[in-house]
Amino acid sequence: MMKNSIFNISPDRSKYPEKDAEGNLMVDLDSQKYVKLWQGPQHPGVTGNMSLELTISGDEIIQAKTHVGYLHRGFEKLMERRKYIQCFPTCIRMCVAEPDYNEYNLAAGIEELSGIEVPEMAQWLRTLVLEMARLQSLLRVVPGQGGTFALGLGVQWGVYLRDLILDLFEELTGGRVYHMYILPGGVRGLLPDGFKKRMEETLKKIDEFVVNIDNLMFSNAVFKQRAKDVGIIQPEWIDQFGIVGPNARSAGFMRDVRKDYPYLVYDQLDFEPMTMNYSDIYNRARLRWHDLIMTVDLIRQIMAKIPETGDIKAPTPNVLHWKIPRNETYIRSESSRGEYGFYMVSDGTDKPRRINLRGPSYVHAISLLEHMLINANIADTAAIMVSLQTCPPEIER
Amino acid sequence: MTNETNNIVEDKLELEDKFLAPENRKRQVTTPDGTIIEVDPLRDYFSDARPQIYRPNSIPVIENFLNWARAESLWVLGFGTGCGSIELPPLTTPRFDAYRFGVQMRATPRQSNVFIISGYLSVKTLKRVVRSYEQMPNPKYVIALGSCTINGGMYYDSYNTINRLDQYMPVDVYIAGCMPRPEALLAGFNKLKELIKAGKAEKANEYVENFDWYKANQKKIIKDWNMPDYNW
Amino acid sequence: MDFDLTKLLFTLLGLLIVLNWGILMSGIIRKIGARVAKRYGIPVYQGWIDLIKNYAIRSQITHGIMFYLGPVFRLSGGVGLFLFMPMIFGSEHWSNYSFQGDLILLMYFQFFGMLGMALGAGEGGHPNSAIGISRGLSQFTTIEVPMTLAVIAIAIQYHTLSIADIVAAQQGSILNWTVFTNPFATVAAMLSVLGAFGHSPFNLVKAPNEIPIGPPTEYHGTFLGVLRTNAAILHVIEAVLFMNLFFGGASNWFELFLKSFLIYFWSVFVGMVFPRFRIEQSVRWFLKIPTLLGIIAIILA
Amino acid sequence: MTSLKDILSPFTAWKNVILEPVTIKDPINDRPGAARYRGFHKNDITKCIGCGTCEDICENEAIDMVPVEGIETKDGDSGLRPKIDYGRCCWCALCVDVCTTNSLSMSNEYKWIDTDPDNFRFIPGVDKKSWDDNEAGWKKPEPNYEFYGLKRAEMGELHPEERDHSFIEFIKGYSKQQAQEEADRCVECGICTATCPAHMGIPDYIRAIRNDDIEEGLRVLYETNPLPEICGRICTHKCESVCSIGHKGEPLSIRWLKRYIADQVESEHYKKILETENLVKNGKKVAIIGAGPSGLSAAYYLSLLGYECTIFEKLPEAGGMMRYGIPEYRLPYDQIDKDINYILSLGVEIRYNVNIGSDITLDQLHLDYDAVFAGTGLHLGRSTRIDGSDHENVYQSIELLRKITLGEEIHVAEKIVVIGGGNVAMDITRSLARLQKIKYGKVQTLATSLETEDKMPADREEVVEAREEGAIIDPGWAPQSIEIVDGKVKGLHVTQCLSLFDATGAFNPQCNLDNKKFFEADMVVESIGQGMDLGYISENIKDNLTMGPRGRIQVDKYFQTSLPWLFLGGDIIQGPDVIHGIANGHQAARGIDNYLNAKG
Amino acid sequence: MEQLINKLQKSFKLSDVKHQRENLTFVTVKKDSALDLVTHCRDYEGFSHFVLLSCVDWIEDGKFQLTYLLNNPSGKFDLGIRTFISRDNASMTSAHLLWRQIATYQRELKEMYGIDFPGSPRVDESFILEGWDEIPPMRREFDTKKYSEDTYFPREGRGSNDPATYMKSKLYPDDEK
Repeated sequence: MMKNSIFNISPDRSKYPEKDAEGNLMVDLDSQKYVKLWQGPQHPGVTGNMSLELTISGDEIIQAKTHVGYLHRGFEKLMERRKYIQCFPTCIRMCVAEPDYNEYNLAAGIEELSGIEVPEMAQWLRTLVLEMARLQSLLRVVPGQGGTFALGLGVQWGVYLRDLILDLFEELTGGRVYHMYILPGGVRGLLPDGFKKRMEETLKKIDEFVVNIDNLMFSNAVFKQRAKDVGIIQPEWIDQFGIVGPNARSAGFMRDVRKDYPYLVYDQLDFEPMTMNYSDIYNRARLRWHDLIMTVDLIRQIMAKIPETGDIKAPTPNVLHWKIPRNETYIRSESSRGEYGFYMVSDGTDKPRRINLRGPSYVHAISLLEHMLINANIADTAAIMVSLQTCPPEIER
Repeated sequence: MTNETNNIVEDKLELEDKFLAPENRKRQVTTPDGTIIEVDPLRDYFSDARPQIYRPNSIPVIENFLNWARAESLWVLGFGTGCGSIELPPLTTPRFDAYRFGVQMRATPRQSNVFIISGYLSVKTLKRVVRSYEQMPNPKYVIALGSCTINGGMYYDSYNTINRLDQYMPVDVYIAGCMPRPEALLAGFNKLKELIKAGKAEKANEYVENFDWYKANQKKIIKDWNMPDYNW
Repeated sequence: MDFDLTKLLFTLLGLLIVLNWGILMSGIIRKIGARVAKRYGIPVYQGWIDLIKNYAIRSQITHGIMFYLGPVFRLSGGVGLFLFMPMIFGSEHWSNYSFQGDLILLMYFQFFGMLGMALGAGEGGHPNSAIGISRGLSQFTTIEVPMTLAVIAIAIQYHTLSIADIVAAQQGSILNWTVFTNPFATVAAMLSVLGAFGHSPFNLVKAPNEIPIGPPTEYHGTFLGVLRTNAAILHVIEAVLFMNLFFGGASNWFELFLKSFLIYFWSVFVGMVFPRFRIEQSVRWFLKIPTLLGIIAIILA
Repeated sequence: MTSLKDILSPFTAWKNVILEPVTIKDPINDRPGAARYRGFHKNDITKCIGCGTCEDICENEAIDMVPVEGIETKDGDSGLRPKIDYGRCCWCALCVDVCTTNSLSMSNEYKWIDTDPDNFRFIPGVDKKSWDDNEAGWKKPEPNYEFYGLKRAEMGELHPEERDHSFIEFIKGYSKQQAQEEADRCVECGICTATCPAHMGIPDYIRAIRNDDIEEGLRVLYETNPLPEICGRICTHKCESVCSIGHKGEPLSIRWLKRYIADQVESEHYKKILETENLVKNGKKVAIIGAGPSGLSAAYYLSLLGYECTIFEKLPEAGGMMRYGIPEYRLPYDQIDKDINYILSLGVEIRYNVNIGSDITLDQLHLDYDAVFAGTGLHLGRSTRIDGSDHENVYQSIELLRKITLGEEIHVAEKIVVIGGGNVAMDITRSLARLQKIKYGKVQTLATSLETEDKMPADREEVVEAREEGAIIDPGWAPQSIEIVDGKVKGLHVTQCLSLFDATGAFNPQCNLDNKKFFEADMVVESIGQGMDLGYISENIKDNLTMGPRGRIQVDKYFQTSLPWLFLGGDIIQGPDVIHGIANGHQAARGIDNYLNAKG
Repeated sequence: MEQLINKLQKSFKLSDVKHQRENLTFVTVKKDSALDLVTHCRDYEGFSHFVLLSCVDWIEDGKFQLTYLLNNPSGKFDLGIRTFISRDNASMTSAHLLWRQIATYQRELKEMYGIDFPGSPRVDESFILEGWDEIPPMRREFDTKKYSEDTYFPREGRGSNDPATYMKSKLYPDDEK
């Protein structure tokens, strides 16, 4: 990309480090050519609590390993010894950034396995909560991409606005971060009085933010230099690695569960997820910025179309001993990071036999990140990681 | 460190046992709760040197003044150990702006005074937390967030998370909640400031005094003691 | 030169003023920065508390003798700059130990602290500090290029290497300031200021979200206190240097405060809204536009 | 190459420097939680019944049920209160939503900072906290938001028009689906168990229904109650009155569920399921007087222990009050037979038409048997003793009912007034109403009682059903006199009854004499309680017995009288109630066993 | 979907076909042909997206159920391929060459269930746990609560009462049962 090759100091890595017969890198740390650099878990640049084991030569990474497990709480084990209703407080903590998708997936899975229809009002409210969750997550992530390049201003504004969304969450659901709003059969409350007005006020502020962040980040010469042509996802990797969501969309693949497998009331909403055909950090950030605008628009649509009132919960069996016959299913929903799926197996008792979370970060943060970091500059590691929007708790659960 | 080097260390140990300084030899220690445990300093302690007790300044006026400065300048280690770390960004951003109260985030344990244990600790993280905690200079303070640090919280029956933080490191302030809101965290900082100004936040010395007991507890659950081979 | 106690006392007093002004200045700047982020930010006096706190840290961990010396070198770099820097134009007492050709010495002292730091931080054994140092040195070298070019340009322009003389040459009218007489050199120098103050886009050296804190990552307590003391002095002194070279110096303390503040503020003004460059990008950048401007300045001079 | 816009536009961010920051000035005090915020717990300690449902649903085991000083354990209140460990809680508020009494709620307070980790435990409502009075905070969402059904599963019943002229059982009983639906509502708190005189394992057999394990259910039933078919129909279901679900909705129909289990099993399978095919006899003999619930219960449990039991029954068929006091439409005779036949099949001998005292004396029984249990019931009616109550057309309900069962002809007038508000009064009212319907084609029966409608001792559904069948229930009147003109009953004079009990709690009705009423009738039936007939106990025995208050014989907790071989139980000790009788019989069986074991 | 299953039925022995939704079907195949089926579906049936590899422990049958869930992005439907392997010395052919991410799944299964995938990259490295020397924790015989109580000593001083038993002890303490 750099035309003036005098300044291009990237060395040619096709020859060394040498590879052995099986194609593994031969990295001899004692040769003084390489340094092993650990990033994380105590590291401000790493998303969440995970760590990267980097082998670097100069400023360049020649080998990367993702280490996870710092947040492992054994959710899947814990849920196997909890009743279905008790799984809810547990499962929402599997991803702290957007807990609502856990709630929804588990509830939808239980409903599918035991054949419960959710009232329409509850469906709308669920859609609203899921979109709000996406919004608050994007408000952190979109400017967060600037944050990885030390452009902290956007993060400051974004986190403030996210807090306003959390206030609305608190009003609607009673919880600030962990909402516990979606339960099997329905949701836990109608919109409070004046909610639509306050939501619109907040959305106006976000509209303003969208413009500001465009000025600050996306029209920023330095940001462009840092983010363009770095951290490229090749289109052929999409299927090879199982990339989903915005990361796949930026490479030209339309992967959006809301469109592909419409759930809740998404078929009644008018939206078109964006795709791009060149996936570097800048485009991925830009795509998320477009997603942010789309989410704001979706929330406005929901606010306009949501019924005034209605049943919030279908009658369910007594939650204290709700048994589900032996069966299995896979439930997916579109989180801000991509397809978020629950593989659920019931065995006829009041406790699930197995609930397996398939989070997008599982592939993004491990196999894909390890692959993308090779030959990257160590200064870009945090940026690449954030641009994939990894979330460690959903990897290790 | 590879297994090979481990073995070498072990061999050395046997040879050099009698040449070791007394504080580095294997010995039996009585813990505060009365049980007797065996301690092998060379294998059990992370730090090169056993931590020391640093007594407060003997002149009350000076100590009070220094404590005032310590209280008003709380540098927090940026280590998100659990869910609670999601509430740290709001704390340092416009909504709550903890900077106003002298609370700042630092990226390295060496320069931090406050360790916020933001919720549950998996065993794997605990190892890093202990390491970071030991790297922090004296005086240091620990704020424990949420149920998980008090009695296991949600994860009381998990095989991979600890139940009681006070078994592994001394804690100054506990904040109830799952997770506590930023406001509660700010109130926690206020409480911590009170404690520091009153000279009651000497938990770092407490850690040293009961070092063997804490180490025994840590050792009981952290089975893999290998750390990256440089001092990070 | 005879030993002059009065001069020494005034110099020390000046150092004290500069130190406190440095702390206050960064406090004000941080407060302004916080405003941009829509918050109130730290109290302006937070810098002093932090400093006291750092000196109040009880335990010091050492990684060897050079580890001790690092901050000392760094401080002596800062104090050295101060010692040879005429502060107030025309004042007998506040011109410190400036002399003919002090400009060259100052250029050296700018580098001195960095080198000391390199030695000390290298001893720390932490890979982050090693990476930070190597980046710091390479970036600093490239910062020096336009800076030196600009200095050479004005040295040619004013036919002197004495800062006091350069300041003197700019007196009279505001139009006599180098900024107007030699705009290219000024721009080149002002761009290198961005790097010298270590704000983004040129703060990769300390990049917290990559190599936490960079070189000083292992420093704590008193060491950090020394480093912070030095930073406060250095920020003022560098600002004063540019003030003397390009903005007509200061004839009283108030003028000094104002001008140094504005020069320092310039770096924050840019740094606040731009992300940081990668090291090779910043090197490339410095070697391009500012260097070009510096060369133009020399040619014009 | 970068455009100028890319360099300049970021600087627009500096416009914020002149704007007021958005920071909250005093976040610690200025930010109460939202109106729905799930903050710290509150508990309305007077509403809470300590059912422990919150403990069951808490996935963190954060809640302990602990005794609290000043709160007594009583029927319908376990005396326990939830103690919450904030070292466990995750503020999901499932405990609030599941709370059976809506006593548990949350405040919007969220700050609790402490240096001692052991302090984070408290009993909401008991340990005073600053947030106890916070109005805001999470409450259970309303309406249509429940974790369990509040409505009973619908029970098939005969329509009033179908049933008002016949004595066919009109409650159809649950189908499997209905039973499971109903059983599903149970929260397994076990509050009911203590209130049930027989302490039946109610949650256990309900769980058996849910699991569709009828055999297990039957086993649980027979642990404490050998007459499930009967109890499943006519039990006074005190358990339902304390059912924790009843605080928010309709209590579980525990009685019908019991009946469901018994209905499902054919009598020939009982022995196999209950593993009573090979009982080992121990050679000791016990005589039981009266084949009522207590006698049958005692006989059953004694048989299980190996005793040889002989029941002496005065009437031609077994069942006592259950058969002779309860009309057939509520308790069909074949169901009584089913339960009794099973008990008899265990080797219990029964001798009908034997009158103790005249046919065989109690002393004789003492000599012939190792122990004697008497559960003779209350077969004498009580009279109001008002003017005219000695007229021949003034009847005792208990007599009429007995006659109906025996198939004797009874006098059914065109207009009838029943005095009494209990279940027996309803039984006779409805029986007479049916007979009137058969005889005259229309119902003109009226029942009145001292108690006002809300305090009537009869079961609510009895009153409702009686009305459905055409009877008039007009409660709250004190009978004054029966008007008799020309030797014929013309009606009943009543005055409004203001209160039944005086300040000391003694029975002392106060009437408003100005508010009078006259019920026309050709026939009056008194149904205000029953008395016992202890005539079979000879004087020499009676002299040796210690008497308790209200003319009853004193017994210990094993229903053993001061004569160690004589045990008394059932209605004569506890008052009229089937389930008490069963419980007494069971307990007496234990007492007899203890006594005989000690005797050797 | 039906058509596809019928087609696959010809070359593979599918059992237990369950159409869970119109776009989700589960089938069971023998252990030996499982990966053949997965490969076939990837190469010829358009199932280019690999969703997940999961394991279910049917301890009562002595079997692990491995589920390969494949997705056809263009047809928009999923196929879950189940296969059962023995719990003792559990082992399965590695599929890491089919999709890059499978290696991670296999690492996790090795650690959490003790299922061996010979040849899978880094399969023996610890993935999530560190220094774990108990039986693999996701196996159902591993009692996490007991382990937690033994290892992490919960805070003392707790104790609860069952309402029914407590009422019994208070109201009729002498009653035997």
